[in-house]
Amino acid sequence: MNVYLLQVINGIGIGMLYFLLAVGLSIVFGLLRFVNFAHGAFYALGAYLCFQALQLGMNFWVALVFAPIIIGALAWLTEKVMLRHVYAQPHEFHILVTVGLALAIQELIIVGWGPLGVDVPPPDALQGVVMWGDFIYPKYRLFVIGFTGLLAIGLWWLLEGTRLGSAVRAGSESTEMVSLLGINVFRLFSLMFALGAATAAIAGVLAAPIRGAEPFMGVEALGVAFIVVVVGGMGSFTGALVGGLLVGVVQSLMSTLWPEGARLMIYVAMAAVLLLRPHGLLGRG
Amino acid sequence: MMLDVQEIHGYYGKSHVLQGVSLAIGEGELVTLLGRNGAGKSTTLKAIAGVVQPRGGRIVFRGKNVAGMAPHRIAAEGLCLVPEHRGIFKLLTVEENLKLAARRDSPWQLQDIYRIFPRLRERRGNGGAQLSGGEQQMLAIGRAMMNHPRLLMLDEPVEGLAPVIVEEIVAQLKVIKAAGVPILLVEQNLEVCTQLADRHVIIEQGRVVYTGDNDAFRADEAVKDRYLGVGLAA
Amino acid sequence: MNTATTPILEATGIVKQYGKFMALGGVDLRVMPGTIHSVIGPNGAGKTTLFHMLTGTKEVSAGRIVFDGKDVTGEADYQRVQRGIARSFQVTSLFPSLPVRENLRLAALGTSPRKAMSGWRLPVGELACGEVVDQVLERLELGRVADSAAGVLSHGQQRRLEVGMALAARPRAIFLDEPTSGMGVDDLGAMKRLIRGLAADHTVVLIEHNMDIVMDISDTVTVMQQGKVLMEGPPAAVRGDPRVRAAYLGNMITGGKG
Amino acid sequence: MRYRFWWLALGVTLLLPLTMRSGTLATEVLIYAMAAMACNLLLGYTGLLSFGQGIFFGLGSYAVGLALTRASLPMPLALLLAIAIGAAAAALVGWFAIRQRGTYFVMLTLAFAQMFYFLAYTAPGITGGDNGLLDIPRPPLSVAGHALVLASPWQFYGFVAVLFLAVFLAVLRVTESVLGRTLLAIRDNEERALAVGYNVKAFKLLAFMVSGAVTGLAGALHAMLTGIAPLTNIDYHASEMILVMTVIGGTGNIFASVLGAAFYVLLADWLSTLWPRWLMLLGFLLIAVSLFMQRGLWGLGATLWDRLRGLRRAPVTQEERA
Amino acid sequence: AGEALEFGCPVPMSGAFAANGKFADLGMRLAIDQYGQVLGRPLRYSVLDTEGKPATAVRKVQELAQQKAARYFAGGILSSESLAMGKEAEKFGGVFVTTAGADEITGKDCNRATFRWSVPTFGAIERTVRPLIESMPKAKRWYTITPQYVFGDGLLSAAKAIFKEKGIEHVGNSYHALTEKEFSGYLTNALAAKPDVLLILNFGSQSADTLRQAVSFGMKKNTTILLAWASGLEQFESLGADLCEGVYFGAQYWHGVDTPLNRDLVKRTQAKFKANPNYSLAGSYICTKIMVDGMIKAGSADPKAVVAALEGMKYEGLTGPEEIRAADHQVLKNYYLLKGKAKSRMKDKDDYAEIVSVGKAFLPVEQTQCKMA
Ligand SMILES: Nc1ncnc2c1ncn2[C@@H]1O[C@H](COP(=O)(O)OP(=O)(O)OP(=O)(O)O)[C@@H](O)[C@H]1O
Ligand SMILES: Nc1ncnc2c1ncn2[C@@H]1O[C@H](COP(=O)(O)OP(=O)(O)OP(=O)(O)O)[C@@H](O)[C@H]1O
Ligand SMILES: CC(C)C[C@H](N)C(=O)O
Ligand SMILES: [Mg+2]
Ligand SMILES: [Mg+2]
Repeated sequence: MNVYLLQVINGIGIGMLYFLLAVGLSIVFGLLRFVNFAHGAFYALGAYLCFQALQLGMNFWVALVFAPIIIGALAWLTEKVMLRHVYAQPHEFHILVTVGLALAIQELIIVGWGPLGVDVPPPDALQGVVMWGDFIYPKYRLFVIGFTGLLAIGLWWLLEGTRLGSAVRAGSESTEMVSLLGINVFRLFSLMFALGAATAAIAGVLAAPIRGAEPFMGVEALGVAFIVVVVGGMGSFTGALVGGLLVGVVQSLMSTLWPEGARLMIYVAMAAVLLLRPHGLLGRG
Repeated sequence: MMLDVQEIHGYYGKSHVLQGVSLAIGEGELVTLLGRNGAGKSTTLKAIAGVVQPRGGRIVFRGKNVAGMAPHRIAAEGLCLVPEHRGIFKLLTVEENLKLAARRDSPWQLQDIYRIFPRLRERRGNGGAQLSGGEQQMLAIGRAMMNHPRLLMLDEPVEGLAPVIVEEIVAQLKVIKAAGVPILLVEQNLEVCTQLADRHVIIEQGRVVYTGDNDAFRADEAVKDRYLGVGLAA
Repeated sequence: MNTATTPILEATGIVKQYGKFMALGGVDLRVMPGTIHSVIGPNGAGKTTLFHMLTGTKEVSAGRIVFDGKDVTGEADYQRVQRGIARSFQVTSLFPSLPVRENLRLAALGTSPRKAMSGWRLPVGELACGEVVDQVLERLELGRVADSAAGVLSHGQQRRLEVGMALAARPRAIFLDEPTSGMGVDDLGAMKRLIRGLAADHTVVLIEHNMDIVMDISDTVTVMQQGKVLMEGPPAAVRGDPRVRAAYLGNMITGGKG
Repeated sequence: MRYRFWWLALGVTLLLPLTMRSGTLATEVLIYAMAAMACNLLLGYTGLLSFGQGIFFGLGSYAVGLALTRASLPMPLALLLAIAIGAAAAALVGWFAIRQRGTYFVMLTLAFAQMFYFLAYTAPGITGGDNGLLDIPRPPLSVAGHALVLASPWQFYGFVAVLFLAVFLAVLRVTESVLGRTLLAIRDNEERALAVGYNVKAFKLLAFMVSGAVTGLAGALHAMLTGIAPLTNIDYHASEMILVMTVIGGTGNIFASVLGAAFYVLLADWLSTLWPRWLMLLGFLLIAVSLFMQRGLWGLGATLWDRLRGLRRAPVTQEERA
Repeated sequence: AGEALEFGCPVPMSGAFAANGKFADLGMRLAIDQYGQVLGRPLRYSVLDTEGKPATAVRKVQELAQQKAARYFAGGILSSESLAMGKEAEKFGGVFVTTAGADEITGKDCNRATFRWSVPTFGAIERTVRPLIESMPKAKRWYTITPQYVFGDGLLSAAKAIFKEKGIEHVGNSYHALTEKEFSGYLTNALAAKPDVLLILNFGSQSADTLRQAVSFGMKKNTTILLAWASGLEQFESLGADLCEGVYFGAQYWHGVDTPLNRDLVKRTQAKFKANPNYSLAGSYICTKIMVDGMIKAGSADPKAVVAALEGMKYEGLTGPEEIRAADHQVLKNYYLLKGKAKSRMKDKDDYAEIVSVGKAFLPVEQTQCKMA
């Protein structure tokens, strides 16, 4: 099979992971107008919880279910005790508090699991590779594509199709007015922040067997997520999807066409998008 | 008494805006709150709705003291405020705006609102940002009605509305009133007030300086001149 | 009343498309210098949108705008200010955290923005625009609150400052979008006199729902409906016109009189 | 205009040598103070939250590095070059970023920060790539004939202190000027600023360039201080650090940024000797600041000061900002 | 006893290389405690957290030099830090010994103050690629994955030279950024080229990711994998035995090495930290030891004298007999080719690998571009 085709398929694989990384960020600051620099930390935490689960003799699937729940709960808590008190503040405080949170979590990870990375094997069922002709692809990565796809559908419905979704969008404009309609806006915000963190956690769990777990994986992931969101358009769910896939495929194709330029190409793509559509491909003005 | 406000005070930072406001509204009664610009009308409504924290005093609504409760809890009690600046959600379509406030038990459902304000049905797909001032006002009122108000507080609802629309809205307010929903109305337009109100309350410098029923108020030019300065109007 | 024959502002075939929705479907407007020209019409008729076009707040989809003999269609709002166009907004738009006086100073200096580009000169002397600011302050009776932040004024006070922002630019033509909306009845009279007074040295284009004011002080009234001009003429004619009554005025319960 | 802030700044430059043993550290404080001031000019006075200040800082370092090693320009020229590069880069980044507001703007500057980091990394020919530019000299300054040696840390401190005070005065003046006032207005309400005749984009761009220039100078001085222009001067963390300093200090006035920088640099230096996991402490500190010190160190100081004088204070007023 | 002799241990204690810093600290402590005092002066040392930032590193080295008159520094995990600190040490006339990787350290950026214990890229390739080729003559097709910066290019060009000489077909190379974590694209490429050997030229967590992902693409089956610049024990720990089984690793140091000094070091480390020494610990230990031995040899703590003494010094090192080449201050020592063991065959929890080949290989001084003032 043609290597470019392989790269496209592989790019989709990477892209879905990027999407999952970015979508939580997009939700949190598109809808809550809140820049969450701790997003990457939740992702790293997810990976480590996956590792921990295996250490404790549980299997990958348990981790996949519980890591997001635990981290979602954690995020819920942080939202209640910290973030809530800075919503009213200008952006710089959102940044300050979440940057602080990210630092704290990163260092806590080091204290808990050591500064060295750890390895996380994929679940036995997904060991090994599939082969069609000379198309060789890890089973596990195929699973990631499928699983993320389903997740995407679920999220989309939740955000665009439900009253909850519109309530949160409204809240991002005027918490006062939303509460005047008898809606507890703060609960909404906790909920959405927890949801964002949970998606990051899932991304972390899914990434662990591919990249292992490593205390600083969060920072790098955040960088990718930012690019994806900027390209796709902030606060736009489909934006995160398109952006993620675009970045993934570009990166993958470039590693055949012009490896030196793989990264550069992504930034160029970003610059191009911003030039033509300042709010990102699908961002609303 | 449906709503009984007793001696509430309100502050913005240090400035003491409400200096002991008391007023009461009975079942199915429509009371207007009048006063010059800056008298404290909006602040009074905000204090009742819990948006501005009232200090001291009590706010008894249907036998329950709601003073100091969170705005959403107060609203859930059925005490609905349509604020001065309408608070339309720009990121939501007209219909989403309405649905957001929807309450199953409300006598006014989506179709009722569209019947009352046909223009909203035409614009149902528009974002809130894409409405004219008047359309926004209609949406705000329609939304409040879907929220099942047990007492409605309107802050200058016909501000900036074309006369025909004003008439429509006045008519609607009458309907709402007829349905037994008491209304606390802040309004500059005396014509509208005297058409609707059972009683009038005038505040000045954050204090209630006059209370009287509609007929008495109609007759009493002195009061109007003194507190509302209508004399000045050409 | 001024009897010039060449309009100071001439807009022809103005079209504004919002997505598929047409807010303005080819509006023609000729405003004579030194007159008070009111634009009325039901909500959503397109009055504010028309203002956005004329003052350059938003771009036209089609049409041509000539101000004082120059084609300004392509110019942005901040450029049109230099030509002598100033406006107030229907929804109050001030510098809330700055003092009233500073709000007006900024508005006054806006007519020569290059001066404001100096990172060295302080806002004193000429750049303080003292006399203009003081004039406006006392014309709008805002002297008392001159030094408090605009954001803490009451709605009514803010509406007045809103008009002041336009005044401070000492424009040739001043566009007021519902200056009296939300004003106390006591202020109405004052505002009315104020606007009438403006006609002396400005051309005034006015959007207003308060018929009492419109009918009293306008030289010309343009009635809009659904993005088109329904009719135009002196107040009396407009008042009399059955179409207008049907479309708009109703039975005048809301004259705003006490 | 309020010279009292300048006196405070002067006080700091005199206090540091008296209280600190390391001239290098003291110099770093002043250098980051400049960077923070520049950041504050955007954040506090224009309402632009720039996450790309590291770009200008790093480019400043590279510029002076190249100028002194390859081109071996006289030092004042090299610094001017750094300033120019900083302003130019700011113009470029600004031109894109300024079309956006709020969160969008933050994201854009952040994206650019990553982009420039990557460019620097992929151009070893110019920047030395991962190794960075080495052997950046600290040539003596020839004033009126005789040469001023800047070899020792405290000598260089003196040089930087003079520049710092000059820059402080300049920035202070800008914030007090009509430009500064107009920027404040834009920060408050762009629509209105446009409607009264100001070309908002042009003004923002101007502010951005001033900020870029000052940051470029800071970066250049830092390169001369350490003798190297490493990749870490232009990476994401550089931007983050400058921003954090600024916010910690408080956006009320530019002296606040000096406090913020001093606090951050000294604290980090001290914490790192206590515990390898000191970043955790820093993290908690940042959280604490954003929860309990929302007007920054300056605000805290002001409040305490007033407490002493027994009067309480209303939320930020014009008075404090300018 | 005279006043204390100050040593500095400038290493990243925080940031991405915190792990290396942590062990480097232990290594120096071991050496300092072992000697206690030299020339009648007690030995002291302070750890300086470079945060992985060259600028910070330089600043803190400067400060220690000013305030505690410290002249002797051993550390620098990252090349960028080490290059910068070496220059700084030369400025104030100190001594700096490092284990960092970049060739410039004993190449075009060499200087009197700086010594480097670790084998440069040339040797690392010579002692891994060459023996591997010789051990599997049938493996003719090699594919390389290279981090795009000086360090990577050093390794790559050395490898290419050998390929040429041995008539190996270099079926492809993928450059990648220093921040890259996703290697599937490059691996897809590699797979398409059907190589016999996959040569991984990046280091640290990147080489871990590359290896992990290569294995997940099933490359272990019909491809031999060589990771030319592994960080040693800590890397095996983070990868786990299963991933490493059958994979070849190049290493500066291995605790299993059977030399007198290493046996001694292992004993001391076990006694003190209940663990085996890894590369960072051993490196920091030997770098410190070299300096102390230099002082003893010179009979003086004057940096100039010590540098002179170190130049050309021959001693029993961790890897056997080691020699400091006077011309470029490069330590001539062994480099190791290891092969990952199956879990079942591991004698103890650290017995991840067996030593396949050992040897020295260094560019002649003329080719190092090192010109000392
Ligand atoms: N957010 C605020 N912060 C500080 N002071 C305020 C604020 N809002 C209103 N005020 C002040 O409180 C007083 C009452 O304001 P309020 O809006 O209640 O008056 P009002 O009766 O509604 O006037 P209007 O008829 O113009 O709406 C005014 O003096 C106003 O300046
Ligand atoms: N940004 C927009 N996008 C789409 N449609 C818009 C937008 N702004 C206004 N409209 C539509 O254009 C029409 C005219 O709006 P405009 O604000 O000009 O009305 P108006 O005459 O000022 O009404 P009012 O007297 O209530 O202010 C309205 O139907 C409105 O829904
Ligand atoms: C494994 C490391 C010693 C490699 C070296 N630190 C470098 O940064 O290039
Ligand atoms: Mg009001
Ligand atoms: Mg309008």
